[in-house]
Amino acid sequence: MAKLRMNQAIALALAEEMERDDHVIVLGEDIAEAEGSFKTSEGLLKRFGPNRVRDTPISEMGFMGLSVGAAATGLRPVVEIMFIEFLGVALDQLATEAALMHFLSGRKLTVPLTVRASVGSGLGFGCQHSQTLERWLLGAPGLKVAVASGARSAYGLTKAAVRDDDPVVVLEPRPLYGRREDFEPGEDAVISLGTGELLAQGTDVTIVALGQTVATALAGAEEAGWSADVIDLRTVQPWDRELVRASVAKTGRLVTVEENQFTAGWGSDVVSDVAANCHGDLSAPPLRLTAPDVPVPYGTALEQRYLPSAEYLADQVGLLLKTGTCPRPWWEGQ
Amino acid sequence: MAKLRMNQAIALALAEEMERDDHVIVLGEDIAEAEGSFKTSEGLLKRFGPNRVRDTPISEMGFMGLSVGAAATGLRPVVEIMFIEFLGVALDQLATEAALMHFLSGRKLTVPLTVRASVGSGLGFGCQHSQTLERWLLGAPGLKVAVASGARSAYGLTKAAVRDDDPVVVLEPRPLYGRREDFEPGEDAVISLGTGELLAQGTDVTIVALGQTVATALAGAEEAGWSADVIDLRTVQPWDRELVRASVAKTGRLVTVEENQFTAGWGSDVVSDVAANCHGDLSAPPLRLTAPDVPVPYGTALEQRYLPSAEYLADQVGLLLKTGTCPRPWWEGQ
Amino acid sequence: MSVTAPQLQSPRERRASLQASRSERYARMVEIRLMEERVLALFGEGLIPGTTHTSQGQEAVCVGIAAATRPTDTVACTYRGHGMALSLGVTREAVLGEILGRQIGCMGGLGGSMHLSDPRVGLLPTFAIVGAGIPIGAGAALTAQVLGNDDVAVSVFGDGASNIGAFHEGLNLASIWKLPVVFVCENNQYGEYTRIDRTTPVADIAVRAASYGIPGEVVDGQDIDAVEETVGRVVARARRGDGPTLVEAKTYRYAGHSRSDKATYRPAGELDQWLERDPITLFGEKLVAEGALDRARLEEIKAQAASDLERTLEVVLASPPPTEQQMMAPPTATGR
Amino acid sequence: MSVTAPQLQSPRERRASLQASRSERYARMVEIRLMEERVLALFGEGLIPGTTHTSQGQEAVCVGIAAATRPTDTVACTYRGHGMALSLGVTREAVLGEILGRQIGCMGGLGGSMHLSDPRVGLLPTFAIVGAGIPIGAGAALTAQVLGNDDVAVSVFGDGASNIGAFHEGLNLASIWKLPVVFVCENNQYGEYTRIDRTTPVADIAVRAASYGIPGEVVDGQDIDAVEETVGRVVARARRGDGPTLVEAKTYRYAGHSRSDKATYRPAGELDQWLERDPITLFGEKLVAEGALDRARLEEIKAQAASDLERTLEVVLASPPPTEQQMMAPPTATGR
Ligand SMILES: Cc1ncc(C[n+]2csc(CCOP(=O)(O)OP(=O)(O)O)c2C)c(N)n1
Ligand SMILES: Cc1ncc(C[n+]2csc(CCOP(=O)(O)OP(=O)(O)O)c2C)c(N)n1
Ligand SMILES: [Mg+2]
Ligand SMILES: [Mg+2]
Repeated sequence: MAKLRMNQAIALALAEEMERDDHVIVLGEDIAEAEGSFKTSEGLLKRFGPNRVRDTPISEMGFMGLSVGAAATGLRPVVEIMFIEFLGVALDQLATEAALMHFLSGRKLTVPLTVRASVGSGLGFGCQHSQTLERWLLGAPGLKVAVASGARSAYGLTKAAVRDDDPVVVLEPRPLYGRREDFEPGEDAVISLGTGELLAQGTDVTIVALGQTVATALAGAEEAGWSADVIDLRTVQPWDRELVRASVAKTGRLVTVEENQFTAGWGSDVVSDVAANCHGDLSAPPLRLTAPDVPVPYGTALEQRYLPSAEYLADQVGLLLKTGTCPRPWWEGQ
Repeated sequence: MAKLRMNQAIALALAEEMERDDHVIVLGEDIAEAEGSFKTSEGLLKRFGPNRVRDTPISEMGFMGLSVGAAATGLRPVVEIMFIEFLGVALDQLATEAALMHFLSGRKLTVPLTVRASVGSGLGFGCQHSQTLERWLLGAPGLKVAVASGARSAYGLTKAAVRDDDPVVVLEPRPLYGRREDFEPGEDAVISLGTGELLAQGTDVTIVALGQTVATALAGAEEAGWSADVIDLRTVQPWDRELVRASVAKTGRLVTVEENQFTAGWGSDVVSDVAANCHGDLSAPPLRLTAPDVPVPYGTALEQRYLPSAEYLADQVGLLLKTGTCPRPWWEGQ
Repeated sequence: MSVTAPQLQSPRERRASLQASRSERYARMVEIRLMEERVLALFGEGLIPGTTHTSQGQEAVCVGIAAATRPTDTVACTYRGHGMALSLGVTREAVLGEILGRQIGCMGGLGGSMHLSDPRVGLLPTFAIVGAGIPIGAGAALTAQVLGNDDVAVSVFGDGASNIGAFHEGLNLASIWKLPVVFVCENNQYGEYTRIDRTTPVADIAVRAASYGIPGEVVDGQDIDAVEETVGRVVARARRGDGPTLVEAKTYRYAGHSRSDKATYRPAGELDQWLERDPITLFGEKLVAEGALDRARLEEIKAQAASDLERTLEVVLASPPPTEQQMMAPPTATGR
Repeated sequence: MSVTAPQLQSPRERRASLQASRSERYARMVEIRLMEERVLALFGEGLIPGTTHTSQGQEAVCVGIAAATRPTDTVACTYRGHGMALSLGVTREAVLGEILGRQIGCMGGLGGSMHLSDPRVGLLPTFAIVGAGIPIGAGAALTAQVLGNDDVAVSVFGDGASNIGAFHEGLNLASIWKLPVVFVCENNQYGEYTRIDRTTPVADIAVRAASYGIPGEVVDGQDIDAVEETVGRVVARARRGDGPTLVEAKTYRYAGHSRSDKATYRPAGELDQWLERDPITLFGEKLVAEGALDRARLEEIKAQAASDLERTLEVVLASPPPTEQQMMAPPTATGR
């Protein structure tokens, strides 16, 4: 067992995969000498040298493109995008080139590319450095998207991503980098991409969470007067439809807890699948708990108001159970 | 009344708005001398001159950025992105800069920017020139997204976009450029952004369509043994929740017809809203009709198989009504 | 006679006084220096959320640009923009208030350290995405060109930003359209923790101007007069309709990249070398040599700036953080 | 004795024969010319979906590059890639079949005219997004560098692409890492319907190499020997580990930008001027002058190419379009 911070778990996963396969390289801004803005590549330069661990210029389109080309010709690059927003200058290379290259090569080339990016709010970085933005990637055929919810899943997802023969994006919620979790590293900790995890079992409601909101969901469910299946989706593309449907078939109720704004969050896709496939099972309407449709505010106090909290979750689910209808979100009470 | 092709309707709307307000400029690749790859700026250079009608280099990030800056300082630029996929090299300027600039200026600056882009399949352009990709923009606070379904709505949405004080993206389905529609141009044809339109009325089901699929929905509903409210959503962000909910309250059933792939299409958000807000009204599960989760194929024959057709719509809705459950999509029968 | 009482001045007045008076420029540089040092201290005390990027050592560049332009000109600059905002005339309360996330801040405390702005003195919201402001600044020049007025725009960015696509596209567009824009690269030798020579294969970023058929100039960024002269000259060129210029100001940031960065990646002695050419000291000595000010006056200015800063901080700390209602205001101008 | 029976050759063999024999290069140029003309005709007949971009007039560039590289090298090129694919050795059936959307095409007819590829001869799927292939090609060079072999990569793109951000970032990265990559700009004077000088403020794109501290060379793109010599020399330089080069090949596309474009935007007489330096005629004359081939042989080669093309077309037209099942295969390698 190891008690690691999430950034240490990521660095460990990268080191192990680099050790295991010398085609794995890592690159990004300030990831080599400085060991990453969030210290997620600690020790890698020293251990694997500058040929495989490279600091890049501020050229996301360029080094993402290089990585796509390297992946298609034999390497397994791991690219760091420091904040997910910076994908806005590199999206073409990921969503249009990397995602489609296997298909476009007549299925002859593979693109074993891993893209890591920090995401999320809670540290007070302001509206352009606090989003999760998985929505930019959802629906892109050819692309997989995973989201870590702590050291253990970050470790398991990172290793799975590096080993996967397709482009995989692993999103890392920033506030979790410094948080420790006890877990057993090693082969058994590798997570099968596309599978969610049932973290708590209950009878009243299925709560589906992702990334940072997994802790919110667990905390909200803990003290409540109801009991819940709590699912860490782990991979948001493709996502574990079977696990969610099976749980809803049992509980009859679905709640998603999302860090993103309300409109068109990943939870809409989950709700829409469940609405179509579990219609007869649903004893209450599906409920999405999200942030409001405004930019992420600066400052950690308002940010906490902005994000769905464990208390809010407990209250909203309580209302759902009591009334059998969706309670209005807090901002509509205004 | 005028019987115009959609590209003519767009050129007319632009010309009228340029006439009305000399702060309106248009720019993009080959839009001036060549009058647009799809002839959507016919006559503009001749009429308004090279100061206001500008051919750009192949620099989407650059000219989108210029337009954001111009919009923030007093102009009303209309930018053409020839194929929506090219936004992949310019997304930062639209989704992160333009969308947030009003907010970031302490609400002092406005960004009256219009971005026009051609979208969609049906002309055989292959997988990187055939997507709709509105999903890249959904959920971005500060951004409005409209989709034309023919000459009339293209005209009305384009004029509304140019007049709007916020960044608005107007998506234009390519196969419709050459199609004629009779309508009355002028002030009354301007569409209020955010409002959908009820194009047909019925009792059995609410069909929500967007862009190209509006014609599919109308055609599918015409000969069927059931009757439908057919809604052209027109603006997909923000979308007309009231109109859709009211219709579903009446019909008890919801079907979305989407050109995009299945996962995380705009219809998921519509379904999710309806599932939450019309739970008691729904006499059948909501159904999404989309393309499958694979890249758009080359060639018009397979493309027709790929897209939801009017016949498919008629059949699927028929099954929904008959069985009270969601029929499986055609590709799951395989 | 006190130097000024800037807290009573409007942004436009602050700008005008800076443009009119060399001693005011000196005072502004001091104001920036003290504010930045205080910002770092406040960050250490936990009073600043997230991150903050300070510009000690680079004061001559921003004050020089402000002196060489007018408030109807537009400036696009970066997250390292506290100094630029103060230079252009934004009040200390608006700047420090925003950094501290208070309602008195220029965007009500909802934006933060990376997002300062004031349209009244031409400052676009400072850009947190590297390179984004380069074409956006040029867009303001497009407005001037289309409307036929003689305003210009200045796009300010770092050395690291010269490796991003938006730089290339922005300069090329400005050149072919002969836009009235000046591109100022603040080459402070580092992009985050990485020395410029590890990411950029040319010694002078100014040589990249040749790719766009425009003039490129290198200027001593520690000499405010040189910055003002160079920027003023190429701004005048742009105003005349003769097109854009790329100016590279060689400078140095004394502090780390952001928040608590101690900048241990810098070679020993490098900071000391730059400190020998401190822009405030250089300018102060020059003013004394010219007989414009005496040493006592320099000290007075510093004392005044220090006490002004204390007063500003008091005012700012008395201002509340933004409310939930302010956060919930729609992000669109139309409210939809 | 027939020239070759290329339909029987594998892509590797087609590549080897081209590299070994000057007359085979001539034959390949003729093959490309005839194929492109036929493609335009087929487009006119409605047999080609969507759009197609042909390269008549530019044959010396692609054949020259193929001659100067080896099949383990990687080539990233554009939607205007039919000629490059044929040059590198991809079979006529695979190329024409893909353009016509048939199962015999190199990606089974699901990709189309803009997306040709064959990893066996180093051709990455050709790029439909302007500039995208520039850094991706450099990525193949990164692979060679990391693995320590001496393969090189060639990124081929148009004049218009030199104004996009990916060009800037790709060349800069290649320079600082000294990657074994050669950037070849096919300057055919137009980006779509717009002359290069209206979008690009420098007469030679090659001068942009200076921004990245790498050599830039201009070569006559109508002279295959010049192309082969120049590309060969800088490929050798890259193979030695001496880093990237930017090569600008001045050339011309005889046809319009795509599909039915009649190129009426070109000044009268321009096409005729370029036709006077037709790369196939020039090379043919040279081979005759050298005594390598006689005129009759040139005609034989053309006749052979024409009949080969007819046979290819028959084979391709007999191949069905892809099936629904083929379309539905998962786009991922892992099937998830
Ligand atoms: C597109 C993008 N990539 C990366 C970053 C993270 N980042 C913020 S500042 C910075 C360094 C910028 O260096 P430079 O341009 O020299 O400006 P300086 O900070 O030195 O003023 C980086 C990499 C960003 N904000 N945007
Ligand atoms: C990012 C992007 N913008 C625009 C286009 C549309 N487009 C396709 S080809 C082309 C012209 C390219 O010109 P050039 O680079 O000179 O290559 P050429 O076609 O002349 O070979 C354009 C604008 C595109 N495919 N990708
Ligand atoms: Mg710097
Ligand atoms: Mg060209």
